Amino acid sequence: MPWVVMAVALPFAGMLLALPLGRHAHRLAWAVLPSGLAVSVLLVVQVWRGGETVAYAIGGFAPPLGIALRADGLSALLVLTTALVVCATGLFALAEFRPPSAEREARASVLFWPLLFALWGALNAAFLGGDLFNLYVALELLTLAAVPLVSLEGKPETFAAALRYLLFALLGSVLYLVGVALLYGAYGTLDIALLAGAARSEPAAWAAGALMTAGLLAKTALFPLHLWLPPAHAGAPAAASAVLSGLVVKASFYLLVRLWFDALPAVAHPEAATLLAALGTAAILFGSVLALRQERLKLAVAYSTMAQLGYLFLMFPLTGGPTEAQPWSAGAWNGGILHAISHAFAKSAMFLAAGLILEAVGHDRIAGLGGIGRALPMTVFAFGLAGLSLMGLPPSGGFIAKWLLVTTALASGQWWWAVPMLAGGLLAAGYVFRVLNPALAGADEPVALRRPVPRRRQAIPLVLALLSVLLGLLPLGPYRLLWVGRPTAAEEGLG
Amino acid sequence: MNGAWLLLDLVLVPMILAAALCAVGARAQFTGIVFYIVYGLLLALAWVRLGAENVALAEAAIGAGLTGVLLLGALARLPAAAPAEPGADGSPGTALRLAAAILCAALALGLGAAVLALPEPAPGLADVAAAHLPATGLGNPVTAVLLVWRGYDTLLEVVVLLLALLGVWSLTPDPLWGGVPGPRHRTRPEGVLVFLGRVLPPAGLLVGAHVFWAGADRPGGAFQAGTILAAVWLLAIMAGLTDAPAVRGLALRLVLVGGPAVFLGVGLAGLATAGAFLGYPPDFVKPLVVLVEAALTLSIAVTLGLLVAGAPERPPR
Amino acid sequence: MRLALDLFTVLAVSAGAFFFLAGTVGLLRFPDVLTRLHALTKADNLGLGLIVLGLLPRAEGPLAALKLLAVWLFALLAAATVAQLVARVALRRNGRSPGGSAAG
Amino acid sequence: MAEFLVAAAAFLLITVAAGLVRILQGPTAADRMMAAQLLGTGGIAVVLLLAAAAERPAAVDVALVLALLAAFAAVAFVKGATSSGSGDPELPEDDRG
Amino acid sequence: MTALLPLLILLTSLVPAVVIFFLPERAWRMRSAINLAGAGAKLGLVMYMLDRVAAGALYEFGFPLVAGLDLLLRVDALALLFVTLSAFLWLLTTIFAIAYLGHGPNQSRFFGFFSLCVFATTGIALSGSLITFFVFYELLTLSTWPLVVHRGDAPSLAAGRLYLAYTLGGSAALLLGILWLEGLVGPIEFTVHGSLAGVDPGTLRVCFLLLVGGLGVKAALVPLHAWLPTAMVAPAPVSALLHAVAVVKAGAFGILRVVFDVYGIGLVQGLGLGLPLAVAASATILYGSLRALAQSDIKRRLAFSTVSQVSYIALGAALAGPAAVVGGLVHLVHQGLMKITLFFCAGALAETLHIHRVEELDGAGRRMPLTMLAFSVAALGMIGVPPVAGFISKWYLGTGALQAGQVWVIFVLAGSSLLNAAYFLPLLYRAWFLPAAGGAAGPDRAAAPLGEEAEWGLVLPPLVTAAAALGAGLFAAVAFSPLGWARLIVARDYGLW
Amino acid sequence: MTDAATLYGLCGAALVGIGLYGLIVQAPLLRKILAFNLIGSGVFLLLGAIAERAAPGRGDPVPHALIITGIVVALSATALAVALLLRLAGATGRSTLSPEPPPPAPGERNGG
Repeated sequence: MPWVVMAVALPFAGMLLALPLGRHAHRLAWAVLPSGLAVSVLLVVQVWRGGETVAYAIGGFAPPLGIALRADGLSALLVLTTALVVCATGLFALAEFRPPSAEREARASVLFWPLLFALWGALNAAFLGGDLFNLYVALELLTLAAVPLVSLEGKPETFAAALRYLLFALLGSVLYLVGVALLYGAYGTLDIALLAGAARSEPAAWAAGALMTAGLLAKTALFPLHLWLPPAHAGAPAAASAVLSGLVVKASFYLLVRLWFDALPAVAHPEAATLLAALGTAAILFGSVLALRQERLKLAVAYSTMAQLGYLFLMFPLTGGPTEAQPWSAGAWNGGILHAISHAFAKSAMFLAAGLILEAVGHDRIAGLGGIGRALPMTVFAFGLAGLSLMGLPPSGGFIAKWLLVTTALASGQWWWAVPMLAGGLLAAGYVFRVLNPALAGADEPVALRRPVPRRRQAIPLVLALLSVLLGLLPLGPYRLLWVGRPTAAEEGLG
Repeated sequence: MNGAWLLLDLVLVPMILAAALCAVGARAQFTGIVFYIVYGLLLALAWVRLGAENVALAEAAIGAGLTGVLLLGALARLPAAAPAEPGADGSPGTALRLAAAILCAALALGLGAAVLALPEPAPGLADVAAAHLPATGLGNPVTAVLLVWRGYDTLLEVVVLLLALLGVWSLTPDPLWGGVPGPRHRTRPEGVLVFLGRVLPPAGLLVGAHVFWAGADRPGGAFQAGTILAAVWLLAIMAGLTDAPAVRGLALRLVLVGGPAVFLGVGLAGLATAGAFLGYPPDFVKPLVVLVEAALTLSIAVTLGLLVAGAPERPPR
Repeated sequence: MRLALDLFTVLAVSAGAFFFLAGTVGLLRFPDVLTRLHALTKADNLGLGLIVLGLLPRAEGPLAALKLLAVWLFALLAAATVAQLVARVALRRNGRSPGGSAAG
Repeated sequence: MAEFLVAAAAFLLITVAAGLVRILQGPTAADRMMAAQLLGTGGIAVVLLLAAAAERPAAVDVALVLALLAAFAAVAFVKGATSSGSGDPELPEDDRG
Repeated sequence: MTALLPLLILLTSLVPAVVIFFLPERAWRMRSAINLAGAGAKLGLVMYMLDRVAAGALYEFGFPLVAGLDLLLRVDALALLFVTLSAFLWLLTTIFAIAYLGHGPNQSRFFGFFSLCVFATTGIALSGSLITFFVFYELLTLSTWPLVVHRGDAPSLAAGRLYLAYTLGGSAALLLGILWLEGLVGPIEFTVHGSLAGVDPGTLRVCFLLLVGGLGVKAALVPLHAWLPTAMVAPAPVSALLHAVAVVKAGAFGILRVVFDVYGIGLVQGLGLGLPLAVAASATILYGSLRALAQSDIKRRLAFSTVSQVSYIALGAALAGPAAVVGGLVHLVHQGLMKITLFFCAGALAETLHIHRVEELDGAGRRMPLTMLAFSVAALGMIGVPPVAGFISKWYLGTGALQAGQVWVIFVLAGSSLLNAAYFLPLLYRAWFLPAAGGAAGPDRAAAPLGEEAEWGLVLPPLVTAAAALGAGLFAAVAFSPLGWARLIVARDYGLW
Repeated sequence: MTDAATLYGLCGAALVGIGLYGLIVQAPLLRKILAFNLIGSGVFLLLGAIAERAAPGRGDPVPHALIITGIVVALSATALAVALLLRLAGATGRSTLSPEPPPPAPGERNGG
């Protein structure tokens, strides 16, 4: 069974089924979520066992005429991460998006499920696609699934956020498409593997690379193109925010990695990598400071996403370098990817926790959350655990990731990148503890819960947070998986 | 030969650019939209000029047709805004405009330079496609690309279309969920609009069928046909001859997902019959493609029509 | 025969182009909306008709010729109805733009 | 012959290009809409001429679609010009002025 | 199996932590039982290993995380010194805490983090490499914070914020230092006692500053100490934990590891880093004592006393002479025993007699004789009165200073002892020789078997630790005394004696 | 014929620039949406030129197929954007995104 295909086809089949099912759509979750997870696990096993990139020519037509799906370690890992986060979010959302009564169907509860499944399919399509244009379609799919989720609750202020998000995303994908056109014009193929062999350092490739990068940056919300992210991610329903912040922004980042490390390593210029990292650094500092200043929990978490995304971009100048300077192989590359994954778990946990708090208390003003730790201990604990990963403190996945990045920075003599990374960790501690501090406040500020939250729901963010922490204790598995089909540029560096 | 064509190009390209500039720069939004409609038409001409009839058909139906109607309809329903003064409504001041202009000019120039620097001879897949075309039994290489070689793209694309519709529906106010999109159109019973609404849809059906049927071997195909059908359907709705369907209907939803579902089903069946997802058994390429296209045409027509009709705004009947 | 047909095409197309030119001049020169409308619809439909006529001999077969005629018919239909409707809008509203945006 | 047809197409384009000026100048919305209509008809003629010149009969289908949908935008405009946005200018109560 | 022993020791506190988190609030007995079982099991394991390590055994357990990052647990003699202390004190603190908190709120959270804290401390003690040390060091920071803010009132929250700001800042410096060094020489293990030869001296000095600066926050080196007195708002068992068992000790222990095992004593001296560290430690000793003198709140006075006393450990390491090193090492244990006694007593006083300030101590000796007895022993030890343990430390430090030719240190020690006396003796005087101000206590108390004393759970632990402090001084010459063990470390592992 | 391809390619490049300018500078959202469509069609023209370069006279079918896919995707996005705009205008009366949007207040949930 070609698991690469099933990973894409299954969620879309779910989406197509969900619409006619109407008010019964939520029942479909019990079928689609576990089977999708199973497919992802099988894909990982297949890649792990095979030890090499799984390539699949769709329809039996090999590139350049046809489209290939490719699953190397990185894609498989991200597919699995996606499956875990989506499953957790789906289970979480079961309580939120079910029809209010047996006869009538309600808007949000009908639409959430097809949108979630489509988002899942789009993510998998983005992670597995081997064709640049196909990835464009996948990106659009992602956008069109994500934007309605932002405004699913129908609150007026989310319409503006969703629209802003949509415009940024559309601009991003159209810039990406310009690059795709130029690459086709220059090399007559859109297949990443074939391009890697053909691309040379020449004007068309430069222009394509620059435009695609700019477009993907807009979608990844890298500073200074971040304006859309906080209102969109903060305004969405918790389950949607979790997927948006944890996964969706990673897809465009992933494509950026694919573009630079797989398709166009010959075109990459060290200065461009430095520029990306400089923007990432600015995002870390700026986003963290903004997160510190937010009055509302969900906005703080959203700004933290902006900051955490910054770390990912440090991998561009830090990969490679003289191998004798680092005793391990491709430290920064692995570090960046691990960061993306642990952030996916941590951030979705945080948003789900924030959603529970909002649901239980009725507001999410940080100042008004005194004593919430007594009322929702598991949720606050999950928030704190996830915060651990964001701060990059041991023993979390975020720590290992940051450790790899900082060590590489120091070992390759680019110590200046290490300082903002560590500073970002401190700032993250600032905004995490700013929430935890009042949450642990004593009984003199009793919080009245509007409604009790069952432990079952509280457990979901906790599990996600634990995953992000466990990633720090057992990173060798993912680490070895990352080895499979790793691009040479990940070891030798860009440019 | 070349001289006349060059003359045409030298007229057409400036016109396109002028229309685009006016569409962006016109002071009134309405004017901008009219320019955009004209721009779509001119682009269709450009596609004919470039020998891309498949694209020209799509552009004629979508760019000059549906998009224009979409924008005009939106403008009519937006609250009357004060005449836009630069800076008054959050639009940037002169300095920013200048900076933006410089940035965009630089981008356009850079892009132009990249176009000029594209390698000679130009690489492409035309020959590869021509070599593989006979195996499909299809005559139209673009259809072969869309449904056979890059069928995966197209599958995702129809999902995009459906997803956009779900997105539009997601904007329904909660009490109206399951209701009917757009207003109920009223017309004078014997008026011009009704006449138009009576005459054009049958003709459109005919043209749509023709474009769909031609698609396998000559320019045309599911998207173009679907768009034409959607347009005449909308025309009939606007002429008050029929009403948009309620979003709640199961039949409607089945039609909507039918196209993508058939495509996905055929694709998955390909795993068994052709050994590959979205593969076709060698002797059945054309019939299967036509089957998929038929299902797609219907779904696309309904989806596009409802997309333009917008979110439900009347309670379900 | 072929020369004659070509000549016919040239004449008809030229005539059609002339009517388009006339329509445009009318569009630019005539004083108010309704007269401009008049000039326009009459002239360009005639122009298109002549061009279709001129191209008919070059059609590949009866079906293609029929298609050409259909094009003209559709265009006529559109022009006639649109002129009627737009004229009504123009008459009623004395030149105010729809959609809340001011003219200009 | 093809050259003539292409040249005629170019000439037609130049003539209808004047319509662009009318759209810009207005002054009324009806003017703009009608100018667009002129461009539409001209465009159809150009497509027919090009189809004949390049001997690509498929292009006639493009003209067919353009002609079929020529009234489409104008109907939307007319609809938008009525007071409810869904009426008919031929119905007396739908006068927005 | 024996390779897993270090892991087993860790688990004896990790497992209770995890289990307790999920216990319902009302499961008081169950929680206490698990706590005590864990602490007892740990003590037993430690005793067994003490015997084995003395005989020359070395336990190691490695766990690779990623290339270049192994979690490495090693039980050498120095590790065991610290682990024994924390295991022993953990047991007593647990008993004390169970009694102290009674049936207060949020106990599952409290004891969960409490055990986690000990888990982290054990990890610190057993760390075999610098990065492992860091992992547990951070874990300690995080698991202590909920304890500091346990009361949840405004001062606690403020103290928590200050604590985090200091310790996380210190961690960042520490991490930067670690990664910088490891970037130059690869993973640093504690086995080789210094492997940095060949690295540019300037870099080494900067890294030393980063490392010691980072560790100095927890070790409360002036001027990085401000969090410690503020954190006194936490419940008494937490203070005991912070000052004697875990946090401050972890910082001091880290400095020992850096000086002994990362740089090596020779390199530290060679780089000229010993003297500045000694000066910094001396300054802290004097400054802490002076500030303690000015405090009228008993717990704050004790806190500043900690600031002062912990720096003896760093001082010993910095002086580098064998005797001084022994003095520093042994003070790690001695200070722990004495200071925990003092905090236990302060907690008991506050809990039963509501005594918080120095002037309220009048007559406390007669009302709570057992508690005040323990308090007195520990206070005298702090001053350095023989035969209590503190005397031994100071003696060795003084000798070491002379060996190293740093005569001025003698004056520091003497001055410090005078100051210690100046701020402890008034307490004893008030408690024993002044009459109680507020008349007799309530009748219900007077009738209790212990008189006005607190319940057994609050009395027994300080008595035991006071006895231990006394014993450590009296039987210093025995092989398994703290002193004997410190000499074993210095002689066998570092070859100094 | 190659000249024509270059000409239309340059035209596409210019359209991208024009559209981007409109997207940045114009405040009314409807115009932004329109400008986005201009950029899109500029890219399609670019692709068309590339198709023409690759196979003068008959055109490379692959870019043509890509353009058709792109046109449909652009229309989908436009429709969603327009619907969002109408809903925004209906709910708040705004048809622009003011430069500093008030942060959304995820306050009282009023049920899915």
